[in-house]
Amino acid sequence: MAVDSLEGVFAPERITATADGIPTVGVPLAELLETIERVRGELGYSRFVDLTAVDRLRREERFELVYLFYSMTQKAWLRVKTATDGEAPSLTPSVAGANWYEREVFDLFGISFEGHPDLRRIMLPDAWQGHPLRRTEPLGSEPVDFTVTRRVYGND
Amino acid sequence: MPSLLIYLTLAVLLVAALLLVTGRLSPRLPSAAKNRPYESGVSEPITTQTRWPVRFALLGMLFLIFDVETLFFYPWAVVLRDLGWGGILAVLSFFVVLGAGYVYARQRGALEWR
Amino acid sequence: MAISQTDTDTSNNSDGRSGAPGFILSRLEDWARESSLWPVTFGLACCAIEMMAMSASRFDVARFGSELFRASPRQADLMIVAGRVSQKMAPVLREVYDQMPEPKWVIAMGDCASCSGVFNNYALIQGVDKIVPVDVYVPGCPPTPDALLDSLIKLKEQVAANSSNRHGARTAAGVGIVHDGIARS
Amino acid sequence: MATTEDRRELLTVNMGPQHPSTHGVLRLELKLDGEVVVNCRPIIGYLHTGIEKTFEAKTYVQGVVLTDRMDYLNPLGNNLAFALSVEKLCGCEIPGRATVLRVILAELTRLSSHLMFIGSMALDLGASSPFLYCFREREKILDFFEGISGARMMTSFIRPGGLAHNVEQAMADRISAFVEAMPGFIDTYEELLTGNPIFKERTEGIGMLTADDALALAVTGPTLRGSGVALDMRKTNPYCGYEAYDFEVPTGRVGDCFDRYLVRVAEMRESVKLIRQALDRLPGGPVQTSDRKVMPPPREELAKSMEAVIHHFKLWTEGIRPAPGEAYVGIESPRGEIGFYVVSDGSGRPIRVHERAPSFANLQALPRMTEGGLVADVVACIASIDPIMGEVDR
Repeated sequence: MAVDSLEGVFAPERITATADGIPTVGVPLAELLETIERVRGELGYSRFVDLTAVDRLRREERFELVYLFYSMTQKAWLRVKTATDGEAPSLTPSVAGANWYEREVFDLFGISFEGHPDLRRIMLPDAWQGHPLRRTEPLGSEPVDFTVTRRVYGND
Repeated sequence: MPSLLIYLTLAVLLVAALLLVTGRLSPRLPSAAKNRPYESGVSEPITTQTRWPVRFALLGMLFLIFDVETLFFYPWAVVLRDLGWGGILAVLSFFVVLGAGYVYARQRGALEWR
Repeated sequence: MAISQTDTDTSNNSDGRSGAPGFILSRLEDWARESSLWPVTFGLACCAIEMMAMSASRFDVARFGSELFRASPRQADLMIVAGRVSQKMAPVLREVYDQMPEPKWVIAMGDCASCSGVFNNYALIQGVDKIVPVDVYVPGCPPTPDALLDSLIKLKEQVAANSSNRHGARTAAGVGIVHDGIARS
Repeated sequence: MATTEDRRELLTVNMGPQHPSTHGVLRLELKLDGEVVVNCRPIIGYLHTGIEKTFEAKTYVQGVVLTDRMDYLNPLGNNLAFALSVEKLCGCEIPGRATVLRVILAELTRLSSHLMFIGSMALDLGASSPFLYCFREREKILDFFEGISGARMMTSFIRPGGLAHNVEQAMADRISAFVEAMPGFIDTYEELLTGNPIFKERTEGIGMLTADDALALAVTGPTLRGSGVALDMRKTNPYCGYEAYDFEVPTGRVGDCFDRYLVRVAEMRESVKLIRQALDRLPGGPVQTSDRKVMPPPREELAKSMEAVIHHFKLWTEGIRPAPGEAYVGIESPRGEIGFYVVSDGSGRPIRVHERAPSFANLQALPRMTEGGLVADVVACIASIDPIMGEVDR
């Protein structure tokens, strides 16, 4: 479904064209689940492909949740984006495939999905403090102890 | 008789040699980690003192019976020639009894796990 | 990062064998251990694929006696850390290492095990010698199977030298024969 | 399917991170009632390498090096996915020879990955000889990669804007000679396994996954095609000119472990056909785009023109600077739909790179397959999904 044919379904200012030609629909957080129902049901983008978050470092509504769906009939992707600060409704009750994706976003970004059956850390050890993929957190790299640095800067 | 004696002493000697060499060579350094059960690397062990389903005992017994049966094959194979028909019939009766038991167990689904 | 030096038990063989018979017995013992180092399957990431290629038919580690990759640490005396060690995997690696009987050796295969190479970030242990004493470091990402075989040969030379005095006393973390043969102090 | 009255004493077994048949550091917490698996809970994260965070500290060209290490059985496929996404962001065109070479390299990687699959699946189920046969062919493919790019596995050869350097015709001839012999080798694997009653006993009817369960769990690739859904990115959303090649998409009937195995073996034959067709139509010419914002100019041009020096300098200091925006191109890896969602803010470094890893979604289907089955069948189910923990944990 090309971007223009989405006009009839969504308000035009919400549809943005991206570099890869996948139609993208921006949705406020409150209408997220309802929009996804329409996207998966009525529009035919039934297959859940991917969920991730982008830390836009804005003052309010800092994180951007990016859902990706695929239509088996039209053989095309559709992206649903919403902005949130740390809370989001969980998709897992209706889409079983989103379970681990939401746990990963919770683990690495700290966005909690209420309604998720088993929201725990999935990647990092359970006792881990902080959410590394936030752009405010450092990469956590150690200074590498090359012999040349030791020779040049002395042994400290 | 001496051949049996030699055989037994050789066996004892071999076992003693093996135990002695490995015992002296391998260092003994017990540590807390080594005493813990090996749980594919996960350090907090899960108790294994739970009750086992009865099917395992059933399988154990069936295995024991047929293992003993195959144990008897070897001596019989050696003395088969001078056993004569009477002896062979006696041996066969043992197999017939066990065979019936096997067929019954299979009918009752003892070997099917699901 | 100061390298602490635990005292290596380099006195003569700790179980008191000395003199001609002791020498022959320990030579025999070293030869026996060195010719059949059984590695524990500790394949983590990409290096594990090259480790499997090493045990396949073309590079064939069986020629050096290490064909049997033991799954349980109880029957292994060599741990090849093949891959990157994450923070969540570190206690598991230490647990498996502790559960291996002495004498035991460790090969840090690849940059990720030696110094976490490409990934200098929060998620990885920067070099496995932070948690287990390492004997041979193998550079490469992933090292070719020949490089791994060469490191195995280097380890065998070290084992043949003094496998018996490896009773629990470990060389310091981070000290060991670097693959190019220079023993770093 | 936990039974209603759960009075039974369930034994919890850890098929832990260090286990010979979990294809890497996957940990399964199995609750057993005797031999029957009542509950299977995969625990992942033991190989979490923070690759997506490291991407944000690297430029686009440096990022290619990271993509090799995510799915380490499909390095060139990962490079291709990342390169396609970045090229969509920069909007640059790559020459015909590079596109066809990319198809050849991607299909060769698929062959080497499926060879590894057959070897490790047979090894998990106790047959050790197919492992040795498969690795014999896999070594030949790795020799090609070493000849082309210098590295056996981590080639970083497919980059945004084309390939690292050109591939001579002698190498293409050696590949076509190998491809002629490959169907014969696939027949030997089939003789070893497909007709083997023990192998069929261990895989037929085991780990059933229905089509709508698979679609609900976002499963893709051979694991989904084993359940009968013919979804292959090369057919449905062609990239790199796949629409011009003719090949079929094999699918399974029932969706058990044996079907998933058959789908992958049939896919290997399709890959061989694809490589043969690609070799026939391999055009000459350069393999790097002429767009100087993405690929540095060739050496000889540096001596002649000032712009080339400027382009060269800017590319090697700041790297590619795509316009602000985002891109996702889903392609077909040996494990399913893979794609890099790259978000750029116009600077030299991406602000977010997320890899849609097929094994991450496929592993979600593992509890559905194993619950109700025997413990020994868990091994067959893991092997039939063929997960790579490098891309699951990222």
